[in-house]
Amino acid sequence: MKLITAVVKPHQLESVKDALQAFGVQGLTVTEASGYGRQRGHTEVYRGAEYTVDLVPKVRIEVLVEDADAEEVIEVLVKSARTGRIGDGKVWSVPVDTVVRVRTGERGPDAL
Amino acid sequence: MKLITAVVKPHQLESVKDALQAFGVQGLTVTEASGYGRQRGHTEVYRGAEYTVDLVPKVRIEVLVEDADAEEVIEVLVKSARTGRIGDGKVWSVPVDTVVRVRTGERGPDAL
Amino acid sequence: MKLITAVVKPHQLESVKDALQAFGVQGLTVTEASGYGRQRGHTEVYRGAEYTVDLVPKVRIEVLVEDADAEEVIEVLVKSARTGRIGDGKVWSVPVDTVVRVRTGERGPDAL
Amino acid sequence: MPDGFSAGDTAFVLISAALVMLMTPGLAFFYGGMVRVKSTLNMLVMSFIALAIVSVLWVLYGYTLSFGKDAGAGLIGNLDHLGMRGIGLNDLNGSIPVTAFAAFQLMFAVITPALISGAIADRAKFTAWSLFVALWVTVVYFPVAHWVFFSDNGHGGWLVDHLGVIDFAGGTAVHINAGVAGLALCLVLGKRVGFKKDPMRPHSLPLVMLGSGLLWFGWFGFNAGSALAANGVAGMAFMNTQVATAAAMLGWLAYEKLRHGAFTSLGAASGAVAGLVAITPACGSVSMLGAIAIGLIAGAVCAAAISLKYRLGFDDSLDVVGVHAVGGAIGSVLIGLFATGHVGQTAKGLFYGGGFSQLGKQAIGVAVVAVYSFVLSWLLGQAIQKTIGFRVAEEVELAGIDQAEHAETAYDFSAVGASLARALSTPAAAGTAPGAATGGSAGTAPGKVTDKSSEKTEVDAR
Amino acid sequence: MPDGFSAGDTAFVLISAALVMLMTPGLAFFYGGMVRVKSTLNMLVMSFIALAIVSVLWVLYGYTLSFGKDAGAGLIGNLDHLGMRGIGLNDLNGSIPVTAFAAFQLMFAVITPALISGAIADRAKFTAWSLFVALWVTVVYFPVAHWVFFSDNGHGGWLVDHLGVIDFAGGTAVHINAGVAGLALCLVLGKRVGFKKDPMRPHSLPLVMLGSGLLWFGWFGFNAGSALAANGVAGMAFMNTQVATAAAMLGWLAYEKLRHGAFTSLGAASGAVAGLVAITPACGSVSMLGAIAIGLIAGAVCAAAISLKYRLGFDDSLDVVGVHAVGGAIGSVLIGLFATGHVGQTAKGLFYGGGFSQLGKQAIGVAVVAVYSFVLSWLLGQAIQKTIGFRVAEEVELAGIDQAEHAETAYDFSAVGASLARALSTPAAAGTAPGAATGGSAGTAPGKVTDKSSEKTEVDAR
Amino acid sequence: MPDGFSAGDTAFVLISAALVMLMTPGLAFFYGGMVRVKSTLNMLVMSFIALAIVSVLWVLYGYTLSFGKDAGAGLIGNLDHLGMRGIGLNDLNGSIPVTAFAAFQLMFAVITPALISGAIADRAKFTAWSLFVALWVTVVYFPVAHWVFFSDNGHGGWLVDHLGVIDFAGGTAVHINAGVAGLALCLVLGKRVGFKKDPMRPHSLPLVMLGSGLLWFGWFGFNAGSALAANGVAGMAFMNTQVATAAAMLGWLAYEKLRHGAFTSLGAASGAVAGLVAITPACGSVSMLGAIAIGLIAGAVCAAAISLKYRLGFDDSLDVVGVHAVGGAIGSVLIGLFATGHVGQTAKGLFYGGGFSQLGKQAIGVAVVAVYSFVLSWLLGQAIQKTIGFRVAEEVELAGIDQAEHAETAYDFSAVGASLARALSTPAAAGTAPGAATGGSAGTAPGKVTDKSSEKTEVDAR
Ligand SMILES: Nc1ncnc2c1ncn2[C@@H]1O[C@H](COP(=O)(O)OP(=O)(O)O)[C@@H](O)[C@H]1O
Ligand SMILES: Nc1ncnc2c1ncn2[C@@H]1O[C@H](COP(=O)(O)OP(=O)(O)O)[C@@H](O)[C@H]1O
Ligand SMILES: Nc1ncnc2c1ncn2[C@@H]1O[C@H](COP(=O)(O)OP(=O)(O)O)[C@@H](O)[C@H]1O
Repeated sequence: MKLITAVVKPHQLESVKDALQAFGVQGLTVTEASGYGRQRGHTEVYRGAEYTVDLVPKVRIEVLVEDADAEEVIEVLVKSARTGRIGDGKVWSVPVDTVVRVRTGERGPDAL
Repeated sequence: MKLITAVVKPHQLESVKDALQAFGVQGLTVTEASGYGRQRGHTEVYRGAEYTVDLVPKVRIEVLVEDADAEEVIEVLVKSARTGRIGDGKVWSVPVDTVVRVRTGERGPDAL
Repeated sequence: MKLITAVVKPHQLESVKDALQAFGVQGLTVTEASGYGRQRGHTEVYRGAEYTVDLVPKVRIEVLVEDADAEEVIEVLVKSARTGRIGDGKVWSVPVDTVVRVRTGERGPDAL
Repeated sequence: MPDGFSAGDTAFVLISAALVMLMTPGLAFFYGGMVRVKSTLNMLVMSFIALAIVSVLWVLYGYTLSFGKDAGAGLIGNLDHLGMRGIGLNDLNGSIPVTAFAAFQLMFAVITPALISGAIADRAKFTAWSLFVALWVTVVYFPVAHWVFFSDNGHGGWLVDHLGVIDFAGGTAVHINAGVAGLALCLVLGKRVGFKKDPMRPHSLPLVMLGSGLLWFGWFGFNAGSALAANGVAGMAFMNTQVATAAAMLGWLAYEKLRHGAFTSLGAASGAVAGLVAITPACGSVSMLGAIAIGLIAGAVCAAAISLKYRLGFDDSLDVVGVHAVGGAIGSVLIGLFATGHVGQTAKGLFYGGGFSQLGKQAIGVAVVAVYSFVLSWLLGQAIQKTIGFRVAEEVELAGIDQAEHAETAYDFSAVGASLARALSTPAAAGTAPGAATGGSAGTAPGKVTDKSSEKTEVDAR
Repeated sequence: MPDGFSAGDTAFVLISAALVMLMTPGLAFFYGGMVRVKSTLNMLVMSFIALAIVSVLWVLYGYTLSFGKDAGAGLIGNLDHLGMRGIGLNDLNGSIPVTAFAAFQLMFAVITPALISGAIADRAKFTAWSLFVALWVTVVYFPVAHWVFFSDNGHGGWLVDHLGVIDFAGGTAVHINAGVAGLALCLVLGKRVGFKKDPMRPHSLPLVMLGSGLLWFGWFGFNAGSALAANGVAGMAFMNTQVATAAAMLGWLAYEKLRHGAFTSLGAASGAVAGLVAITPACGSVSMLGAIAIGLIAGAVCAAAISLKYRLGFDDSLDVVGVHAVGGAIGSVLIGLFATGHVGQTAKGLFYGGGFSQLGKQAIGVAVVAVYSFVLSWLLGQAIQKTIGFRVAEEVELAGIDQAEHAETAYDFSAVGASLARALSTPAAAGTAPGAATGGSAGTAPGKVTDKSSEKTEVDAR
Repeated sequence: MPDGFSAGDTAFVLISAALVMLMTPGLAFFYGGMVRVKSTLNMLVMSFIALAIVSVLWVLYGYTLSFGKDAGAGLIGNLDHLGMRGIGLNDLNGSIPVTAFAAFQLMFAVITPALISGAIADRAKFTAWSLFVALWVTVVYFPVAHWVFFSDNGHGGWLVDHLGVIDFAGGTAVHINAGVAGLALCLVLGKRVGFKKDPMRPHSLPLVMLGSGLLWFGWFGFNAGSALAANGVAGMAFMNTQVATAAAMLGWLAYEKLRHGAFTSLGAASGAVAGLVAITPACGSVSMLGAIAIGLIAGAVCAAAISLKYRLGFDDSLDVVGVHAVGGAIGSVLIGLFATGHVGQTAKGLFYGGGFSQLGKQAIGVAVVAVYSFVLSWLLGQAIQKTIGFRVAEEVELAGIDQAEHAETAYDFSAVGASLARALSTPAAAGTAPGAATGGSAGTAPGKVTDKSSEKTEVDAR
């Protein structure tokens, strides 16, 4: 199995969720994150002092999938997250040894 | 070494923490997350409009362990996190190349 | 490629960011986390009751790097995050199958 | 306006009524900040609903039960003013219009039940609470207000006019009354899941401080306004309120520092409230030095008293007993010691040569109100619990009462914003709901309707 | 002070003016809590800027346009008091100094445009909004206030003095006026990105509750203060305000429970505001039972009315139309039914034997103000949109207007604190900025300046 | 009540006192929102403790030092009213009870030291601060209040009665006094770790806006209330307060837009406060157009002045110097230009034909208070720093002063709630603490006690 992680723009979360569901992925885990990359941040002003906030809000999405689905899920993620502007983020995939569904104790692909 | 990640119900965190400590794991890292799975979300009402909030709050727990302990730690996690209801979450394990303790620079199992 | 994750003290984030940038890493993803380890927590008092808050705030930094850079980036992370006190945190590295840049669809090292 | 009318006094009492009104939202924030984030809104609404229910009942029958001519024996007012009939625009109560007096007193009737809610935080059904408020003011507050506040040349309420209990602004009728009712209710409802084990720390101490700030501010209306005139007594009551509150904050903080090693912001806020409570009955009869003494004592004693719940095992969640019952009793009884005879009342306390007489009266007043309130509140609570149920399901309590009872969550700070939720149905789409008088175009329903069917057999109580 | 002066009335009106002033920040919080976190500050500042702009214009020419002697036909005041000239320290308006009256009325002029802002949340350029406020009070509010509030023995404003419309505290001039202007503006600006699709749920309901609490409190100044004297009428207006608000909260909650299955905190807050709006014109002419009836009706009807926007497809973001236009109209028209003839005014409503006469006048008053406000507001909005632009770019709206328009974010709760941002330049470093009269030491610039050149071709709109 | 008494004036002053009291919590929120989340509570409590300490000291000896008969030379009051002795219930000060006057003036004595706290945010030991407040009001505020506010037919305080300085509501005694003390203290304590490098951006701008709203509201009591009567002067002071504040908000925002390219919400809030400060001394002596001028100037100048700290390198964390010292000086000096001679005072400014005389007096008043306050505050600060220590350890500052000094954290929004912490000991379990009068059952201790022994040699300062 694979763990696919996507760091994307917050506004794309809904489109990503919809695309994954359409593909057949039934679960995912989301964390709020912030990212630093080429897109740089923005300037804020407080009482006569300017600051640059260089970490831009992102969401970090994790999906566990079967090996066979990994490539396609990556495609789905990339497409549904893309806006074409800088800051669109990254998707990566990591090998997973085992997955357990807590409720039932099922293991491996059955646990997804 | 392995990195074991568990996404569980927030209320189970304390029980998980206690169980891990009893087992002998001395450290862990926790992130607030939200999850989308079979458990679905809930409905909220604001000024005459209803919404479904389909991401349910979860905590995401990471534990670095020696290879030899991995299976047992997974067992401990699954057991202490289980309530038997949907939404109980997932536990998965990923291979780790190396671990460093920042304070001392120790490497590998010593760094845990 | 490798995914290097560092859990460090919040105050070290800026120094880590600077060090990574000096090294040539152009992006990273940050999540707020809390950690439980040897450093223990602190006591809070509310209306005549004392509590120990044992999860201490941390930041969790993720950096995707080429295999060749992994060791050096780990060094940079460890050095720039170190204060020498307990609670300094951990750095670990995990193998990555593939990375995609969402904006362009580029793959592998080019996507970093 | 008729003779005896004073525009200055009227201005003072009307503005004071507005200040007292603000205390109920203030209380809502004070309590709301103290609960965990998942029951914030429930806590807020428990106070706001008291504003709604009690105001309407007051006009319908509350005013006349409390301040109608005594129906006999000093126990209850007659029904002359049902629906506020017979109250002319220019009728006076002392030097102010009756309407102004009614408005001022209404605000007391509102905040008293609201105070109770802190004892049963996180776990009361909202409809059950609303019903309780309506019943409780009817059978507890309105009569007790008559006993204590309706003075009518010896033919008014029995505590004030027959027994001679001094309660300038409501130590018995408001604070002991509410505090003891809180005790009764938290016994009826039982302890929260996790009591004594989970920290349940305040989710927003700035909200608590805001609440205490607004309470303090509004309390000048409560106490000084109780002079019902802008005069020297009001001035003295005002000063006494300020300095007792100040002293109580110091008393609480000192206790806390000695006992737990830290000066907390929650202690500062709580100490101030304890002082406000304690000086309420006394502010019209003691000197400023006496007020300082009362404040110091109340601050330290209440700080100690709130730990009783851990010892005795009742879950008075936000310390209504420890602060309002105890603080109210301290203030009421200390009048028996500190009344100078030269402020608003002539009766003297023990320290001013008045002997034990006033002290005894005060003790009786405290005891009578406490017993009456406890018994009636417990019976009402039980009746509701046994019929429609007062306490929510454990699952609801764990998941958070805001979601289950109010279909809302207090905050959404996520930058993710819109994406974490999706429109289920907008009102136009919900056109088929029962009782909806929607016109034709329900077909234009725009909201996405998520698939609720498959597998949704259980709810995720987290 | 001259004869006829009353210190009591003056105290009452001055404090009332302070209460009404507080309503504008209260409104800011009420609205500010309701928007998503990314436009919180913009929402707050839209109200605060009204305080700034209108106060200055009031002194320059607003007061004289509204309350200067009628220039003829009851349409507008003359220019006798430009810059407040000719107003002596001890000149009276009734029993109070003219300065006190001017202060009180100023606060009405401030909050009325602020009310409009809720209709165009999240998407209005701040400079365009500021310009709109200045123009709108000039061509809409000041004249309408003259029509409705300037009574001068039959030679004042035409609605009050010629037609005989009853509007005790501003149902037409304030609420219908603002509500209808809100409708016009949200039509000009168009719907928010995601309207009907994204939830856009309130980011902080406690902030909303705080706002509603402060509004309620301040409204006693608004309504009772409109008696311009601390007397029986003020007392009655005060009581009516309280009970109508209470009843409206109940009405709204009941509707909501039947329709959506839950009592929400936002419903409680909104119901209260609807009640306050509806009783505003009526509080000086109805009985307390009448006030309860008006409140119940307003609460339920406004709760239903806010869904109109989904049916008809206009994005009145925070329901200014559904609450203020509808609520104001309900209250104004119901006077025609419920006016007793015995409170502050002698005209009787239908239910009190007055026939349809007053009802007709009220309806005309409502219609006239609504039409005038709609047309002028729409024209002003269009003029601004066509010239400097009223609406922000879609990218800005998505990323959040706070950042783009105010260079700020509302909250920073991260423990990470300092580390998430870095000093770009401190003022000393910015010494080369235009207009900066910096002395020599610009070289001591301490801030780190990040590299803004490379690749920064686009902005990350998230 | 005796002859000369006015219920209207008493109502006005008492309610004004309540408004001024609310300013201190308002200030707490204004400051509290501006600091980073980790020092929120400390900032709030620094203001609240001033309420506690100063109120008690006022009764004990503060009132008599400030407003007791002059002890000679206009420098200090005598000790006739130690413990408020000799003040009868019906004694008058002008037309109001002495108690009402004492209450009103007390609130000024409370807020003045609280204002100072903003200069030393994030880094002052709470006990050291408390001690400083007690000492500072004693040796600085009480005397200066006597100089400026105690007018007694030429035999009162030297600034007001001998020199003829005009300070209607406290530009010198309150704002310059506090602002300059803030400068002294922040020099004594030194810069925060990260000053000029870390952004230290406000953790909650809505809280800042709430604070500024409450300050603005309360300031009507401060300024108009200073007329000590509900009359034309009060009305004029009220209007001047409103319009100067409005103009100052515009002035600040305009400066900010030109200089930094954005209208910020913090600028709006800060501008309003700058205007309130500047009009404080002047509101009883200038026309409304004069008030607008003063406001505009103060807003723009203060907006520029706050950057001084970066140039000169003192860490006046929340700009107490830039807003209160500078704003207070602007308002005090501009009286010398704008005093009309027709409002509350007869002295005329330069622009109204009064020549340079009043201008000179005003300048002397400003200088005298500034020098006195700076020297004494610096000495007190040094004395505390050298003895018990004023500044916290760097570790504490980094980790957050709330945790170390108050054992609390401001917010807990986590859904995780209970799970992130665990009960260490409930009061019953802590039965062995020193001074605890616990009864027998300490053995029933319910809290889990975590293992604190192993390896806990250091604290994680993050
Ligand atoms: N090397 C990296 N490691 C981890 N996360 C990264 C890395 N580079 C970028 N990111 C994440 O991707 C987001 C977008 O990066 P950016 O460089 O702006 O995107 P783009 O791919 O469009 O150039 C960043 O905010 C960050 O969260
Ligand atoms: N495929 C997945 N990838 C990542 N996380 C998942 C996945 N499926 C479920 N989860 C996580 O597990 C949580 C519980 O999922 P759910 O399907 O309700 O549990 P159950 O295993 O009881 O059916 C979700 O909220 C989500 O955080
Ligand atoms: N086994 C572990 N798995 C995951 N995270 C850990 C583990 N041990 C420690 N950590 C993380 O590292 C942080 C620092 O741990 P601690 O034991 O205090 O550090 P040190 O390495 O200085 O002894 C913890 O707060 C936690 O977030």
